[in-house]
Amino acid sequence: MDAPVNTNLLELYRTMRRIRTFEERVGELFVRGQSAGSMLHLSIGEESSAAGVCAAMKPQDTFTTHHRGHGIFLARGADPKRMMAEIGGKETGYCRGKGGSMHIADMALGHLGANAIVGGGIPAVIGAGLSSRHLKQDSVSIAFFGDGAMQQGILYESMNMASLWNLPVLFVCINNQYGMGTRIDQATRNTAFDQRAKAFGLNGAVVDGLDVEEVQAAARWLVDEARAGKPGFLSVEVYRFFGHARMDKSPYREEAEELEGRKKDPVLFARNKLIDTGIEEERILDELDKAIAAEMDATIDFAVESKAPPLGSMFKDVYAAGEPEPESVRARIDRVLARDDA
Amino acid sequence: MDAPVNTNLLELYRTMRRIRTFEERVGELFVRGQSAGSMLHLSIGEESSAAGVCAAMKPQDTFTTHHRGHGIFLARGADPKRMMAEIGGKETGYCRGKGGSMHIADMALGHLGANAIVGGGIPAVIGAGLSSRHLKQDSVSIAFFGDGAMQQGILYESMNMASLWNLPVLFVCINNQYGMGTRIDQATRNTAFDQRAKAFGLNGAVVDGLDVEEVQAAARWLVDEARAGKPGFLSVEVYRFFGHARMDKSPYREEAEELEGRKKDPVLFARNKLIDTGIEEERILDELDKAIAAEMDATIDFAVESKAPPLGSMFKDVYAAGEPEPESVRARIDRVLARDDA
Amino acid sequence: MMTSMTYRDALRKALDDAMTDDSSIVVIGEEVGRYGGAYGVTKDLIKIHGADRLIDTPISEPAIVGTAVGAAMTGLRPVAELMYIDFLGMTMDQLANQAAKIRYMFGGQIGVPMVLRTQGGTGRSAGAQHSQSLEAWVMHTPGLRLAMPATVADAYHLLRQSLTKPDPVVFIEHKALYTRKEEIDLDADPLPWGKAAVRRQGDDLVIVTYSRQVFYALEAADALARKGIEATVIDLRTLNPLDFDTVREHVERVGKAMVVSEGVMTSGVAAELAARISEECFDFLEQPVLRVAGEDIPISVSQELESGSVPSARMIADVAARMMA
Amino acid sequence: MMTSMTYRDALRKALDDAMTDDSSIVVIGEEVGRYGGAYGVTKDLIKIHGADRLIDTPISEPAIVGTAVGAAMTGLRPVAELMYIDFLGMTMDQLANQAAKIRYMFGGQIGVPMVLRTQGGTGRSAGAQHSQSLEAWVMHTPGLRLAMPATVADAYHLLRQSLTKPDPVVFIEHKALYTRKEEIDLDADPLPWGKAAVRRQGDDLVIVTYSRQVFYALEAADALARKGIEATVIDLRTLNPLDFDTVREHVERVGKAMVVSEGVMTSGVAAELAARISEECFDFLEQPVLRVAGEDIPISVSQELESGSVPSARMIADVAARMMA
Ligand SMILES: Cc1ncc(C[n+]2csc(CCOP(=O)(O)OP(=O)(O)O)c2C)c(N)n1
Ligand SMILES: Cc1ncc(C[n+]2csc(CCOP(=O)(O)OP(=O)(O)O)c2C)c(N)n1
Ligand SMILES: [Mg+2]
Ligand SMILES: [Mg+2]
Repeated sequence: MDAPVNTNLLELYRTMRRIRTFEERVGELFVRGQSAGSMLHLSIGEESSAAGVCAAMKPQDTFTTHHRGHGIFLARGADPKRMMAEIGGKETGYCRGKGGSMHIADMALGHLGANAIVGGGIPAVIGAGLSSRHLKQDSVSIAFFGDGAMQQGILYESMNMASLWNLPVLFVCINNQYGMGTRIDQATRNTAFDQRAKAFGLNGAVVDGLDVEEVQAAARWLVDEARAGKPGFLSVEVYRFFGHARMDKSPYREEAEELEGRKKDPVLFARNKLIDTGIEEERILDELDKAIAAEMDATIDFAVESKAPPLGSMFKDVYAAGEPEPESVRARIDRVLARDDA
Repeated sequence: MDAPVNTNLLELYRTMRRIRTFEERVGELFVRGQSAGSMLHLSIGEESSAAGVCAAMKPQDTFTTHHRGHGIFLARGADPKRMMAEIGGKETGYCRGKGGSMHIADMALGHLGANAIVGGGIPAVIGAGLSSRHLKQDSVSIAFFGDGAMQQGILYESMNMASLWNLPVLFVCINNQYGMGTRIDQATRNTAFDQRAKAFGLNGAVVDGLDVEEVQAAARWLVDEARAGKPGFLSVEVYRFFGHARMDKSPYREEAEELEGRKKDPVLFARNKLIDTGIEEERILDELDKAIAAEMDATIDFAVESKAPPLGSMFKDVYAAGEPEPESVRARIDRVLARDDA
Repeated sequence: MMTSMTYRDALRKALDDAMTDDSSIVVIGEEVGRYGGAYGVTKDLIKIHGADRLIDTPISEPAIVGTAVGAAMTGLRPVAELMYIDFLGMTMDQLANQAAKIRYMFGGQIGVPMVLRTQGGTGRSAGAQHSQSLEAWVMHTPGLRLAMPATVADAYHLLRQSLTKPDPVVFIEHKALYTRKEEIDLDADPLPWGKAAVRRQGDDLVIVTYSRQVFYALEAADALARKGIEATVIDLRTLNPLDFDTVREHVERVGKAMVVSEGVMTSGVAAELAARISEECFDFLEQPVLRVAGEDIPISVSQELESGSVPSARMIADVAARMMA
Repeated sequence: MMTSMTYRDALRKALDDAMTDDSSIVVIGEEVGRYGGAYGVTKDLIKIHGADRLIDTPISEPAIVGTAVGAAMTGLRPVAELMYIDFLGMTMDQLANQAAKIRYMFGGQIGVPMVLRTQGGTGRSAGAQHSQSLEAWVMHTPGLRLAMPATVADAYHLLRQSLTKPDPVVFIEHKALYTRKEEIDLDADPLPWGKAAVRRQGDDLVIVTYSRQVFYALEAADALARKGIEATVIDLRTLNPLDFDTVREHVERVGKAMVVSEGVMTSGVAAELAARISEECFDFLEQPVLRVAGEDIPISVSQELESGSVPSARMIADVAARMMA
């Protein structure tokens, strides 16, 4: 055990456990047919990337995520009830039920938005980096994305700009080894992704996601450097425990591989480390876990009991309030037919 | 003089001189107001990249170019008359006057097309590489582009595919130090571009474009490797002698820099080398140059005397012959008004 | 011989049969091989035709389309798959500036015989970035053919026909139709490419539509029939070429027309159809051509909001009934 | 005070004045700084406002637009410049899936107050990939405003107004207008945002158009006047919002309408305008609304073919005269 023992490991564990449990509840919501949307992507197995990186962020920092971003948002301090409501497509959700799991966002926490376009949220951090400098916000902006986005060209355009302009920006690849059914070595030849970042002049690191403290340490270095004007890239190596989306049974990978992969469990690893190093007793952790389970159970009830957005809200927020609004098809037809009658 | 003395240097010189002289004539055509199009990009100063790389190609090989591709096409064996006619927007041109300088192509010589979109022609070589393998064409496909395209994401997507699929493909960056008014170090931080290619698993090299034989040697290695299934990348370092387009006087760069840059003249360098190493006498080279001048003078006459495409050709070749064609706006209106009259 | 088949299976069979007949066909896209396609259209084709012809790609949409362009120019007949039409925005340069213009710009030297298969539309509460109907962008691009099958038979035949065309075809499936099953006779002669199908004939109103809205229009027509209103329903099948002759013939006969499209109303396909009918059938129209189309808003993930954003059988029937009032 | 100014200088002045008034405005794009813009619109602004606010970018269109989106969400008011509208195809994902939908998807939490400045159209024989008029793609995307100035005064005022809007505005200049000079009074009150301008009033025919075609329409109207035909010419100025009330008022008054757009005819802006007029003014129309628009073909580099591919004053006048015959 030569990873640095950090007194905040308990906090990191708590964050990871909350993510794990939340995601399990999201799966339940889906199975009960109460989530909005046919696609739900769970971050089970990847908790260390979310917890480790977010622990290195400051309140003023901003970020974008990919479609598998529940964990990151929770680690950043999201209210799991409002998250679950949004995933359920309810009015009480972060986006009033219009966005859902793949389009969750919260300006208060600097969450510039999840994205259903692989790579789509990456360049926004360049803009946020410009704002940070121009408006003296002292903020770092982080783009979180999957290994699949490593093959999207816009990532390299963004890396190049960050490097060229010395922006306070960090690119974080959560390398869970798969993009849908495609194992990473079926998508690219050289998976030492930090080489790409370095070739563009960024700081770059690859870290094993088993130990959240190592993730945090790497992130801290890179975030601090970014804040000082040297942007960076971090790839966190984890394993996607389950299917791509909730319904995917991963027929394209061997069970043996999955069993092996799931051994790389950052939540369990942190738990054992807490116990082994004497930071916390198992009994206390059991209680913590139970409290989290209860907290997360309540999110389902909240989501289920919340109201769906009213049909009329459909025409709201296409443009800012007070600006010319779209006319509904029905209203137009009514108008035309009424004239016709007249 | 420790570059390998190659007996085909004379041939390479001839190619480069033809390019230089052709481009000078293109400039004249433009000044005379007889070129089609407001944009004309000359490759003066870059002749070694065209001559060196094309000398490493086999007849079955294919390629795409950027907007500054006259030299490459000439080095590949194009008929300068048909080129000049195309640049003049004439019916006798390679594309019947519809394409012009930026959209010249010739399937007979494997020229899959120049492109007015920076980076736009790059991914086509991936497809050509697939065809080569699938149809056993034993061909290599080469994408030529400028340093500006090094910041277009599609290049990295393409490199990744080439590497992943072991395609017979080569990426050639003609690094003339500028993208319009932007010096390369104002567009990117790390100009050791081969590092990017290597990070994606390709062979990579950077070569000084002063000596065409060095370009050819590097290209030969990379083309041979590509043919054997290991794709590569080559950056040829040259200097853009004149403005971005014919009308650009490059106010954004110092005259001192230009004078220094133009010392890096691959045509002059090869000429001196031919004389210094005793391969050819100056007198003979003078005659060769004169013959080339005469050949290229004739291209202008050919272009100027050729006919513009007939107006009716406008509706041709949107789709293949025999397929449903677009109706002209006038024809439709005639039809509608005729019915109306009836 | 009559068989019962889903839209998905008909598409799969079209690819399978075409690949058997033409060894130059390769399929290029994300998850098209081992996974069998995000919507299962290429399921197990890799076992039949091999990994050399069902080429799983990285997530690089611009380069996927560009690869297809290059392959099509050099002897292959690629089928590029875009998992969602919503990703078109990443690829419009390769599609509209390259694929669509190459034959023309190069003076007719060469064509780009590729098919871009993709799927669009609402119906799976997939949210704003996975539910769009962007066919108007394609229809507005000269050089691109555009096929949008509604029926199972058309899923098969239009795809087979697309795979013989000398020019790029954008082939848009509808995500809500994959599981739709129909009795069909695949041996029967198909309608020619570029010909609209009159799915129902009636003398009171013509409904011109395509893709999933064909079924909504037919459902609406049934409801209208119960009120004594008889509608003609025209399924355009391909938007380029557009069989306006069939539309004209029926609109002139009937004198009333409605166009239906799931795409956003403004500047969309419905606008083109309405403009064209209004222009060409002016003297025969008793009423304005009405557009029933997608609202001018993004699609919500919420199911109610999603289905409220696009035409429904009920809305078509309502509007039609009011046109006849 | 009346001054004489070119379209280019009016745009430049609008940027300059707006940047002086609002320190959150930054310009991001290729060659916008040191070079002063490919068409000279930002010339020397870097000397006034500094390199921090006139940000020269690498050639990375998707990331340029994405950068503007992120900047707009975090407190800046970016003006992203796309050197040619033809590059829109590389950026439609960032524009249509991100910029246009963010306010909606996120439930109204935040907007994207950015301006995408670009230029389009024919007139410089710039070939198939540098001469397009792609405004229809934008107009078909809910969430994007769309301004297309024709006059020098509008170049100034519409850009100033765009730079106060809470939502993304696509601002399309016409490459053939940059050198156009007009006498204007920049201190006079501008028309409100979203209001069409009636550039000429006549009782025989209404021509609805925008951007460069406004001048062709006016030229045609002059020619028509010599034959005793008086046309109303409406300059839409913004396509979103669309001031249909003004169009309706005049079409109903006059009973005959033509729409003119440089964009490709099929499924283009002219289709939307024609459909809408046909639908809403049905009872007032004496004739079909005719579309005079770009041909359904790519643009050639050859000057004759290029100018033959899009409407001209002569063609407008011809068609108008025949409508009146
Ligand atoms: C541009 C784009 N292409 C394809 C998809 C379909 N898709 C959704 S998630 C996904 C895999 C992404 O893999 P990765 O980036 O590794 O993220 P992970 O799902 O593993 O978290 C794909 C192909 C998409 N949503 N967007
Ligand atoms: C996608 C795209 N962006 C911008 C342009 C405008 N443009 C034409 S050439 C050029 C510079 C290209 O530089 P480089 O790639 O180095 O080629 P060079 O001109 O130096 O040969 C630019 C920005 C374009 N044609 N296409
Ligand atoms: Mg992954
Ligand atoms: Mg260059």
